[in-house]
Amino acid sequence: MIIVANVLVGAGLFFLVVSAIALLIMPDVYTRAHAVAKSETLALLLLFGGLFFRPELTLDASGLLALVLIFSLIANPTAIHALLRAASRSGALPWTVIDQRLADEELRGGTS
Amino acid sequence: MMELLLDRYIYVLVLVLLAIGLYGVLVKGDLVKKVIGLTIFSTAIYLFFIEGSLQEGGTAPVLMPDPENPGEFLNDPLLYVDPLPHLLILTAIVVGVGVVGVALALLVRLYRTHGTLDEAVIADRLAGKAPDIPAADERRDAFDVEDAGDGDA
Amino acid sequence: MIGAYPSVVVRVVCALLSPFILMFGLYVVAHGHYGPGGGFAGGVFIAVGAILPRLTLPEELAYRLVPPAAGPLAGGVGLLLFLLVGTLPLLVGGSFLDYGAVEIAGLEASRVRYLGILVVEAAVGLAVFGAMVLIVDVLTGKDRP
Amino acid sequence: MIVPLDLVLFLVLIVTAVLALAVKDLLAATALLAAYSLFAALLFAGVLAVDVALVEAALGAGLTGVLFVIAILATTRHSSPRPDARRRWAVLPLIVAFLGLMLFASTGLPDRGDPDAPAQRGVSQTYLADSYADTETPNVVTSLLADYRSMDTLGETMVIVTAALAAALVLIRRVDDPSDRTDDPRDTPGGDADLDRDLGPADEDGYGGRGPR
Repeated sequence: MIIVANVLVGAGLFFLVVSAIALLIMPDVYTRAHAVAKSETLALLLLFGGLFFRPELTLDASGLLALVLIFSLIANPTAIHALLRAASRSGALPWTVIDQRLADEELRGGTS
Repeated sequence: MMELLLDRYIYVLVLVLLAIGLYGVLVKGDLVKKVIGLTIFSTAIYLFFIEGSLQEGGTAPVLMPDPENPGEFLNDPLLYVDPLPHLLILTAIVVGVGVVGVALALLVRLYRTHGTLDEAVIADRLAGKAPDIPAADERRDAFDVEDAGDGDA
Repeated sequence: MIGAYPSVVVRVVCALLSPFILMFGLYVVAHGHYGPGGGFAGGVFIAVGAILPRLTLPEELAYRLVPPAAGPLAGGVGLLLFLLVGTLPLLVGGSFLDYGAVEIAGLEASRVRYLGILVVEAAVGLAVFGAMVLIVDVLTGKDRP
Repeated sequence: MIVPLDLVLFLVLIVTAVLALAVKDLLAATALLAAYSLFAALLFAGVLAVDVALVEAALGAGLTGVLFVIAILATTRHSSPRPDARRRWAVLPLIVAFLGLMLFASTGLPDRGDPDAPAQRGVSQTYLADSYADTETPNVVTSLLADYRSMDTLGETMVIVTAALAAALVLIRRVDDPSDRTDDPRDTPGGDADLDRDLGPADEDGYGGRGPR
């Protein structure tokens, strides 16, 4: 029981770390939100799933936990949708490969 | 000296927060920034009070059931942190939000009559030094809502 | 700034969530005796449940859920309820806000104080709800007839 | 060992406070202020003030942000910097003096978490010991709020309702008030029928506010 809980919580923490890294290394707001939305929702699911298996959890506490999980799973993607929509409307352009290539060429031209 | 700092470092940090809030209230020229500084200042005060309520070895001030005789609760004061600052800060937070609401209402009112939130400009205008009120299209510079589409519904 | 949010996802989710937020606020008000919560926190949650439709749904729909008159009305009713509960012990010879002085047949004094706390929490929750909704209504400029 | 986490949270708190005062975009400042309140709520929960943490998370991080965003939408998004060097140099010594005075005063305060501090030996011991016998309420904060110190709560409730009414008094206006120079589009009838409420560009020389859908 406790092994299952620990494995699930560990997996959830792993995905949280992955989303944090993605937040740092991704080039623009869309890719960042894409990475964070998915991995963080999954991490939430795994974390709460792990907490359900903790032996010290009473019945009504696990009910509250399930409610929190359901509402987080609904609200998290919605919030990211609204955020990205606002970003798009306020003119944030998506990063493209051409940008990267141009930047590379400029860098190469500058150094050689 | 080091001993003292290790025991009291929380006071130093709270004081730094207080200084930041005070700086925002006194120096910033923008009125919204002043309200933000006020919020930071008051939150630092809440933190100071709550840190003062901490008691080594205590838990949250919700009485725990007595394991020996069911139906009774453990009421030894040494088991719990001090609940009185919690009450005071609980009400202070709500009143603080009321204060922020009044301040923002005053800001909106000032903006409607003066067209700016710059404290120096408003003070000059009230003193009669800068009588001109900017034209209407200068006022809503940030939100070009005129040609807005109807979204992606 | 009130009106329908132009994204259908946000509209639907907010419309679905707001009744649950209201219900959670009521739970927090009623559960204040046994855990964290009480009038202030519960009142804020109920106010959030009323403010969320105002920010996302079409105006008439949001106002059908919580009309704009609810703000000042709830604030006044909450304050009045608090004062009434406070004055009740005065009539039977107790002091102001001392609920234990009221004698209800079959109930001990501690039980009466328990009930008094419940009523006072509900009154505080109503007042906070009304105040927050009124502030938001006034700031969005939709309070005038 | 809770102390290092405490320290880290406090440092994050200081950084967010500085950033909230430093950024030019007021909406970003509001978001940073909400983050600041959320970290403060975490700190409250860390020192076992659960009621305060709940209220701070709901009010400080939630509703205050909503109020700020509504006010910024009704006014302007750009902070007007107006760097006033003279005032800054007049105020900074004041703040330093304030800090020094408070640091000096804080040496007289008891240690953190000291069970023998004078505040711990006061009336709250009586409240904790008698709460269940008097009111059948396990949550001592609630019984304090609504029973032992209900006069205080009555005053606070009155203050909140009065604050809301004061905000209404400031902003409610007559339709034919000539002193009201309002010409923003929200006040013209029918002007906001299909108003798209997304915000304009954060900087004037950005992409012109029309990104790809």
